[in-house]
Amino acid sequence: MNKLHTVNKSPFDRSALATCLRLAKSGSSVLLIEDGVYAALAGTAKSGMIEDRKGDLKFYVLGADLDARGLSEKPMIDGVETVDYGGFVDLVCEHDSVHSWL
Amino acid sequence: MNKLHTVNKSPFDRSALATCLRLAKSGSSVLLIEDGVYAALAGTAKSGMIEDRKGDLKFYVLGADLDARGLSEKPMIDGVETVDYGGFVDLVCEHDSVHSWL
Amino acid sequence: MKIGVLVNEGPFTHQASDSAYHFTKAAIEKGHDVMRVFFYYDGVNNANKLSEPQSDDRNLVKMWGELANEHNLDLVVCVAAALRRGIKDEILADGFRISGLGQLIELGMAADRMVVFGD
Amino acid sequence: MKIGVLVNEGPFTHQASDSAYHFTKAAIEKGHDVMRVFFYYDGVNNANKLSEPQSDDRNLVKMWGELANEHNLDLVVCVAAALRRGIKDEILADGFRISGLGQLIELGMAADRMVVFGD
Amino acid sequence: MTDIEFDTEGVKKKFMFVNSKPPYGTIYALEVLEMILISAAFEQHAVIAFIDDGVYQIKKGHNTKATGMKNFSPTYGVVEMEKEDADEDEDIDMVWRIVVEKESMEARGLTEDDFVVDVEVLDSAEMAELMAEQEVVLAG
Amino acid sequence: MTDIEFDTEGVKKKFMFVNSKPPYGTIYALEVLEMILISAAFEQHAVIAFIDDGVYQIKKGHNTKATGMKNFSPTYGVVEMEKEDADEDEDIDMVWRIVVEKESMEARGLTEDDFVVDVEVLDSAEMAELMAEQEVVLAG
Repeated sequence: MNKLHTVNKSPFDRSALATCLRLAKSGSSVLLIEDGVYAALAGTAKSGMIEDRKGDLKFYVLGADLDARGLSEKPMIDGVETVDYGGFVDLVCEHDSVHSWL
Repeated sequence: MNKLHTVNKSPFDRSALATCLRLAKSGSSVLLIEDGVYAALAGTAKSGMIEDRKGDLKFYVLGADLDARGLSEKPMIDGVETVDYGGFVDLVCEHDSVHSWL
Repeated sequence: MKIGVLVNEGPFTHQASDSAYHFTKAAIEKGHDVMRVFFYYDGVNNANKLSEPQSDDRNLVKMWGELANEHNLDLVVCVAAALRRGIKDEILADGFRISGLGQLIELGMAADRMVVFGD
Repeated sequence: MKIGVLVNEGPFTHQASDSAYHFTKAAIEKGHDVMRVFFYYDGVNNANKLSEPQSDDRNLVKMWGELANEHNLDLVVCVAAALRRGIKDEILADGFRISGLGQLIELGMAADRMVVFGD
Repeated sequence: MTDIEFDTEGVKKKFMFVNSKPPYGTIYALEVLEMILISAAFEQHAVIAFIDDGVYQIKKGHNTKATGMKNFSPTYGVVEMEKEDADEDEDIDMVWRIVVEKESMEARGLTEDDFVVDVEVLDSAEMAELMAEQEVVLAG
Repeated sequence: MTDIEFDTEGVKKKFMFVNSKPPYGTIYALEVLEMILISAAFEQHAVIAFIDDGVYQIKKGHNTKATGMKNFSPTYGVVEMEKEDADEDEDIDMVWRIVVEKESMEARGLTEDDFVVDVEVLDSAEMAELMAEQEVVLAG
C-alpha cells in the first residue's frame, strides 16, 4: 500500500518524526503540518533528518502552517514540496491510506 | 538561590529533561514526577542523562508515579531518592524556589 | 471519495481542530463526501456552545456548526469521552450530536480514507 | 509556609490536575497555607460541574470542590481562559470562582513558593 | 439529531490502533482501550501496536492507588479474551494481533516478561511491513 | 464568592515567564502573553525567556490568514512598549528583560535579526545564572 504519513510535531522537542522515519516504508510520502513544518527548514540542527531520507521518501509541507510561523521566506530543504489544504486533500486521495504520527 | 526543578515528561519523547539538565545550576535538585519518572530507571537508553549529572545535582522521584506505572520493583539509578507527596511538599519548602520544566 | 475525519483535541489549546476544519472544508469544496467528523478525547470540547473567544479570534465551535449546517455534515461527539469532560446536551452546540464510539469504527469501515488530527 | 499552586491542564486528559490535587492536599495536611489554586489554560476545565466520570474513576471536579470547602481553599478560574473554553457561571462547579489573571500575579507576589503543574 | 447509519454490510478492514504514549501522564492509553473494545463488536481485523513509550502501557504491576487515577491495566485482560474468542471461533473471520516494537521495548529496559498480555515482538523492519498493510490507522 | 485580596503592599519579586513551546501548534504562546501583559500593572521585575522551540514564538512575519488562527505577534509590540516604559520611568523600580538562549536560537537556524522584538542573547551558562535568580517561574 502506498501510504501518506502526517507529522505535526516539532523535531526538536518530540520523537514523532524520528519514529515516522524509522517505520515508514520506502516509496511512501510524508506531509509535515502544524509544528511539524519546522523539520522542512534547511540549515537547522534537525535538517539532516529529512535530507537523509529524500532519496526513498517524498516530502510535503503545508504552506499555511509555514506562513503562520513566519517561515515562508526561510530556505527549505531541496525537494520538499509545499501544498495548501486542497493539496493535502489531494494527497490523502492519491495515497491508499493515511497514518497520522501523533 | 537553591532551586527545585520538576520534570514531568518522558526523556524518550520530549526534550524537557535535557533542557532542565542544560540550564539547572550545580547544587540544585531535580524531582521527577508523572511521565518524568522513566528517567530514573537504570538500564534504559536514557539512564545516562541522570547518571552523568549525579555528581552535581541531587535527584528525587515521586513514588506514587513509579507505582502507577508498575516500576517500583525495577532497578533505579543509584542515588535517586524516592519521595511521596508529603516529601514533594517538603522539597518545595526546603528549596528557595521551584522551576517546573513544562 | 468518501472521507472520515477524527479530531482528538479541544479548540484553541491545540491546532488539531483548526487543521481538521480547514481540511474538511477543502475536501467538501473539491466535491468529496466527508461522511462524518468524529470528536474523541478532548476533541469533545469542540462542541461546547458556551465557548466565547475574543472578538478578534476565530470561533471554532460556531465554524464547525455552520459547516455542518451548510453541507449537511455529520458531527458526532463520543458520549463516553464527553460525559467525563462535562459535555452534555444542555451545552451541546448547534450542528453536533452525541453518540457512541461504534460510530467511529463504522466510519473507518465505510470511508475510503480516514484522517486523524490530534496531539 | 505560604504556597501558591497553578494548574495548566484539564482533568483526565493530563495528570497535572491529579498531581496538583495530591500536592495541595499533602501541603494542607502538613499545616502549610495553600493561599490559592489558580486554573489557567485548559486548567479551567477542572471547574466544569457537568463532568461525570465513570463510577470506577475519580471525580476531580468534585474532589477539588470538597477540598476547597473543607479547608476554605481559594480555587480561582481565569476568566479569559474560561470564556474561550466555554466555562461560565452556569456550569461552574461548587467551590470555584471566576476572576482575572491579576489574581495569579498577586498569588506569585504573596506566596513564599509557587508550584506549577502543566504539560 | 438521529443517528446516521452507513452501509457496512460485509465490510472487513484492517484496523490498527497505535499506542506510542506513556500511560497515566495523559489519558490516551485509557481512551484508546475503549476504542479497541468497542471495535470487537464489528468483527474487523485489528492490530494493537505498541511503539515508543507506548510499550510502558502494558507494563505489569500498575498500581494507581497513591495517584488516585483509574488503573486501566486489567482491561487488557478483556482485550486478550476478545482476541482469544476471535482466534478460536472458526465462524468469525477476524484476526487480532498484539504487537510490540523490539527496539522501543529494549531501549526502555523492558523484556517480553514485563508485559501484562502476550505479545508478538517485531523488529522495526517487520513493524514497518505490518504498518504498511493497514487500512485504518487510529492513534491517541 | 467574593475576591480574596492578599497584602502585597511593597512586594517586589523577580518573575520569569519561560517560553519553550513552538507557536500556533498549541495555545501556550498566546496565553502566556496575556499573563505577561497583566503582570505589568503589578510593577514586578520580569524576565521573558525564550528557550528551545519557544524562540520561534518571536520569529518575524507570522501570517495566520490561511490557518485562520489569531496572530499574537503584534502583541509583542505592546510588551516592548511596557518594557520601555519601565526602563525610562525613574519613579518605577521595575526591570523587564527579554532574553533568548543562544544555543536554542542557533540550532533552529535563527539569528537576532529574525525576531520581532529586541532581545538579549545569552548563552546557556548565562541563562542558567539568570534562571537561578528567579523567584516566581511561570511557564506554559
